[in-house]
Amino acid sequence: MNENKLVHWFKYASPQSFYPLAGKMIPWFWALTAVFGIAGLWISFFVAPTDAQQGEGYRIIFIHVPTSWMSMFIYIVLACWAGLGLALNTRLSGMMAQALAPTGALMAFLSLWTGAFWGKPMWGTWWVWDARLTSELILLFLYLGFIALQAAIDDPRRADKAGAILALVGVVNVPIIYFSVKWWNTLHQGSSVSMTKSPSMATTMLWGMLLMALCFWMYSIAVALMRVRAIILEREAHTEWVKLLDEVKS
Amino acid sequence: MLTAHGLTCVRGERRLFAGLDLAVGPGEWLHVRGENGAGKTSLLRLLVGLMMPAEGEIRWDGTPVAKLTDEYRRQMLFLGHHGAVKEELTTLENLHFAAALDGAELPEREALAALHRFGLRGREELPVRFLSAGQKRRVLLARLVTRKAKLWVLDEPFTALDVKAVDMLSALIGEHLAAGGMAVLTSHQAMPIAGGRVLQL
Amino acid sequence: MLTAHGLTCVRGERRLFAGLDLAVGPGEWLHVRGENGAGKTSLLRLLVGLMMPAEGEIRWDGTPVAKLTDEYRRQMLFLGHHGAVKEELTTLENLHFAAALDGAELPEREALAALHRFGLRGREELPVRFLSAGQKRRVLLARLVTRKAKLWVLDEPFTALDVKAVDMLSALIGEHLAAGGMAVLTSHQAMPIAGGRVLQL
Amino acid sequence: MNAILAIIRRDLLLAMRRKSEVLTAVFFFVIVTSLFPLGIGPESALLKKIAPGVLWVAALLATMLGLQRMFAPDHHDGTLEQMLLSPTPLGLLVGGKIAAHWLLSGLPLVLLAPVLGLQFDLDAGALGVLMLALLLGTPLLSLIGAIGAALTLGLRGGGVLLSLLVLPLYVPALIFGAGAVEAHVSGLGAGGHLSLLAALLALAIFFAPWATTAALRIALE
Amino acid sequence: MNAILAIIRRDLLLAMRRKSEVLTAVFFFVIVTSLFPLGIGPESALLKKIAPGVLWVAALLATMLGLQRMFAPDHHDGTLEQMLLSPTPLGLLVGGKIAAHWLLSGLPLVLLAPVLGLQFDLDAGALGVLMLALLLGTPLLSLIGAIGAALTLGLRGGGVLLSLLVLPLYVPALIFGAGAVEAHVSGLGAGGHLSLLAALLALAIFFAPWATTAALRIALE
Amino acid sequence: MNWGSPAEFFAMGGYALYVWGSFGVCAVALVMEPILVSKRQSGVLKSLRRAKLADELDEENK
Ligand code: HEM
Ligand SMILES: Nc1ncnc2c1ncn2[C@@H]1O[C@H](COP(=O)(O)OP(=O)(O)OP(=O)(O)O)[C@@H](O)[C@H]1O
Ligand SMILES: Nc1ncnc2c1ncn2[C@@H]1O[C@H](COP(=O)(O)OP(=O)(O)OP(=O)(O)O)[C@@H](O)[C@H]1O
Ligand SMILES: [Mg+2]
Ligand SMILES: [Mg+2]
Repeated sequence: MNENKLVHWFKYASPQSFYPLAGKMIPWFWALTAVFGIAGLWISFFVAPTDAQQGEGYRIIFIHVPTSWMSMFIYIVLACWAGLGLALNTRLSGMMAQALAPTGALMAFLSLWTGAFWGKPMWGTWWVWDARLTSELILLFLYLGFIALQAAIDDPRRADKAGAILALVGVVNVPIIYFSVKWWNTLHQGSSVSMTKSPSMATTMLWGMLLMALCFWMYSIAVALMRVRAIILEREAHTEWVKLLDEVKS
Repeated sequence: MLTAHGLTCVRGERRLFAGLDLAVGPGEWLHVRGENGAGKTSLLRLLVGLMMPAEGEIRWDGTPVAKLTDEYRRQMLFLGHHGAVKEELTTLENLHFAAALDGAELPEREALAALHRFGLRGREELPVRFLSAGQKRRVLLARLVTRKAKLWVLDEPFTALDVKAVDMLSALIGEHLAAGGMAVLTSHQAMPIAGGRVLQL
Repeated sequence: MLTAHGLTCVRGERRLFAGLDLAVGPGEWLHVRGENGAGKTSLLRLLVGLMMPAEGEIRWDGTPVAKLTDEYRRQMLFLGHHGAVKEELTTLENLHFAAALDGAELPEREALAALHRFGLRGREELPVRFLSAGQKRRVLLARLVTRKAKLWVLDEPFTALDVKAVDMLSALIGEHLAAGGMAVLTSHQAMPIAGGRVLQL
Repeated sequence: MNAILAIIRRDLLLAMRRKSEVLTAVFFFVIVTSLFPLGIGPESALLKKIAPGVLWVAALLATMLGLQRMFAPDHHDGTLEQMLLSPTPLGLLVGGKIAAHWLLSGLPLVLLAPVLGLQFDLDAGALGVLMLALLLGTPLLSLIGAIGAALTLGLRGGGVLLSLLVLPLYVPALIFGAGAVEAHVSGLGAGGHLSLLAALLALAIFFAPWATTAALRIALE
Repeated sequence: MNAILAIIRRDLLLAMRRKSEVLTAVFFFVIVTSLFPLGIGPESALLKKIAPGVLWVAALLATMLGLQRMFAPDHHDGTLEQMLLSPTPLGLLVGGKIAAHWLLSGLPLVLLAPVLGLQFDLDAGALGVLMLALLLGTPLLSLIGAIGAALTLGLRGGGVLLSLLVLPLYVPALIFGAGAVEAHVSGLGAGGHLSLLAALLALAIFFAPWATTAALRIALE
Repeated sequence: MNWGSPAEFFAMGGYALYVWGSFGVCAVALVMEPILVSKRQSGVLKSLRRAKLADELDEENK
């Protein structure tokens, strides 16, 4: 790699320069969240027609699927940051991973919650031990384990490294868990109900889900950036540059 | 020859010391002193490679220790605050397993001689948990004799020892230095060993 | 007035001492000495009632301590090898909870004064785990000030303390004795406190 | 009375400071209950049938895991010695510690059980009985566990030995607790089981602190 | 190679000296499996159906109990520091400790499982598959567990936190392990499950010591 | 447009509990999270300002 580029990259990898950068980016991501959110909700409630089989109940899909996607996606991003932190020993990586975890856990929780509120009217039960549901539950446990481990370690640098190892072990395991659960479930007869949807319905639904997914995506970035700013301040409280910040001076 | 340049140690949010230089050559020893919490233990852990310095470099015979871990570890012996002795094993077994950890064989003769030297005659077959605090320390210190190392890094070696044992240990360190060894020690009390430079933290 | 008659201590199969007599009156202190494993800690644990003597009797103001546990415990303070401080709690919280354990209230003022006296100013709100070994000991010793006890039983009170802290503690013990208190101490080093009898085990 | 409150406050504060300790008993409970369907298979009729047993065994194991840490940290750092030497009766202090243990590892299970019951498809009535049974049973588990924790204090194989001692003593709680839910589901009414649980609890409240205190004195000798 | 054998010898010797540690994993296994019939009721068809799952969950919990003590005593008394500073590569020493853990807490379960399986009325073929599955699965549990034990080393809420980290990672082993027996019982043949278990084991042998070593280095920093 | 009246919209064809139950919890969660995060941020800032003030006072007293 070009030496200059590397230096340049490291510049933004330092908490000191990332802190104001994140501050500038946050409003933009909130704006995008709002735009996608309004458009997505509009389609979800007012454009997408009533489903022939499920009636209005299916509208839960517009938040259920984005939260499910995000919960998995955030875990992968988290593991990438963790791996980066271990490989390059940059401080920011660990902070990013720590900032992402609660949002990821929230997404996993919301996925389970909305799924349960969907399952009750559709399947007549809040919960079945279906492959997807089960592996989502385990994903939530992985998030909680990550958060608990970091909370239990006082020294932030040690917390970062230990968390990174856990995240990497987890990311190797997530596909294994998913496929093992799937296999387990299909071997015993599955109880899942597949959705029937008309082709015209499919495109509006796809658009609605896509917009809502973008909304959740932007939201996650915005919240993670906010949280990483707080984490940077907490960890760098003793440094000179923090004392010179406008927010601190005033 | 152990040298360090511009060592800085940061623990948590606290900077314990910065820009520290030191050098210990054959036959020399260094007495690290300082108030409680000054960073003595931390410095020793940096020197042996249990922690990484925030800044600075440690060299062994001119090469950074990070580059010759195996080589360095073979020539260095660190005894810390902790016992590193197993309470359930006898004194003799403890010495043998400590040697096995280093990948070395320890002849029975040598092990016994070391124990006797440290006043543990008649307790070779006794599980360590029956020993008193000071006797436990002696088992640990017996490794100084069985493991041939050039550099001794000892954290408060005299704690829990009675007067007789202190004399014996000082004599042992003296022999080690006379034979061209090096040592880095910490202690709150004055040291009963001749020579040596004091590093005040 | 603490007296003991014909004390015998047996641990495991070993008889540590037998037929030991001692007496400590107001303003007096006793220095328990002996080699490692001689039985100093065991003797102190007998005196405070954590262990029962194999033979002999311990009396407080003439009454056997077995008969007046509550009364005796209120007037006696034992600080052992262990810290008895919680690493997660702040120094101030540690003092308060220690007082609560004794069923006593501790006014904020007094607690702060005790901490300041032991050189912990500015660390009132710091969890103990961030303190160094010596500072941890100081938190423990601050109880000497907050808990008004007539008899102090201290096992190696000077370990891990730096020179300044040793002086301060000696002065504190001196005050306690001058006010008619009693003390039983162990230490391998000579004690920087005037008076006192030595009990060699 | 003051001292007992101080102990409870202190133990809760310590758990808060250690952060991870507050919620982990709960998570363990959740995870163990979720493991069973993975081992047994997703058939919902079968799962419904074994639900009370699984929930109770999980509650029992979750309580048990925290037991080791009931006295061990205090023993390790010498606080227990000071408790023994304190003018306050040891029985009171021990009572405070048991109460704190229940607040941290029993009460959350009681509150969480209905959610897990839903996963196993139990109906509202059964969930109510489950909660009631746990409310009576978990203090019993803490009380009995305290004896075991005190007896194994400072012993090397501690954790495993503790489970060995305590699990057999937990059997009655398990039988009546799980039995209550099953009896309700099969229409027999849970009253009998629940009153037996209550009787056991009363007995334990009377007996366990005494036994724990005695065991602690022995452990420290 | 010498050092790895020395570590295994030492750990086994220590376990013998501590006495209670040798057999307690086994007793825990026995007790937990015996609790189930108590919690669920004596219906033999039902018990037979849940047997593989219960046995596997019990094996998993029994293995987990010993995990905490895999590195903790060595950490506590400073031996781990000396291992880090020893000229022998840490990976080898860690491998030795994992092997010792399996010999103490995995192997006995494999040997004992058939006896407990009989209690649940499994036939000879199923018992064979159960043993084979445990033989492949328990080393996997020790390997994964070592990572968790190293990560939580020296942390306060240790035991419970460890289970939180490790149990989700045990899910595949549980599914394939219990699945193998079930597949055999239902006449599908256990081959697929067993080869998947073996594949996971191979992966873990390659990966786990590395992760454990890294975690240990961090813990001691 | 699917809905004749607001009432119809809120009834969600009989699925009100489920649809609003999930959308509602989502909304609450997504609103609460940023609020909690910004509370954390302002808490840190407050303590930083306090520390700075203490430093300045120390300087003056010297
Ligand atoms: C707690 C319960 C549930 C959880 C944890 C859950 C989890 C998930 C996950 C992780 C996905 C994304 C998978 C992918 O994109 O491949 C997903 C998608 C989906 N889920 Fe759920 N689900 C739950 C309940 C339900 C229920 C009750 C239904 C319907 C009756 C349902 C229907 C769907 C549908 C239709 C998709 C979209 C699939 C696609 O677009 O490919 N889910 N769910
Ligand atoms: N995570 C942390 N956060 C803040 N300070 C820390 C942290 N870890 C250690 N310290 C500080 O680092 C210092 C540790 O120093 P060290 O143990 O080297 O002292 P020492 O000179 O060996 O003391 P002693 O004489 O007690 O052995 C202490 O002052 C302690 O407060
Ligand atoms: N179970 C036992 N079996 C045999 N001997 C024992 C047993 N328990 C303790 N001992 C012996 O009792 C003595 C303990 O003495 P104690 O701890 O009082 O010594 P001490 O004088 O305080 O030593 P130190 O100077 O190390 O503090 C030791 O010699 C020890 O070997
Ligand atoms: Mg030190
Ligand atoms: Mg002693």
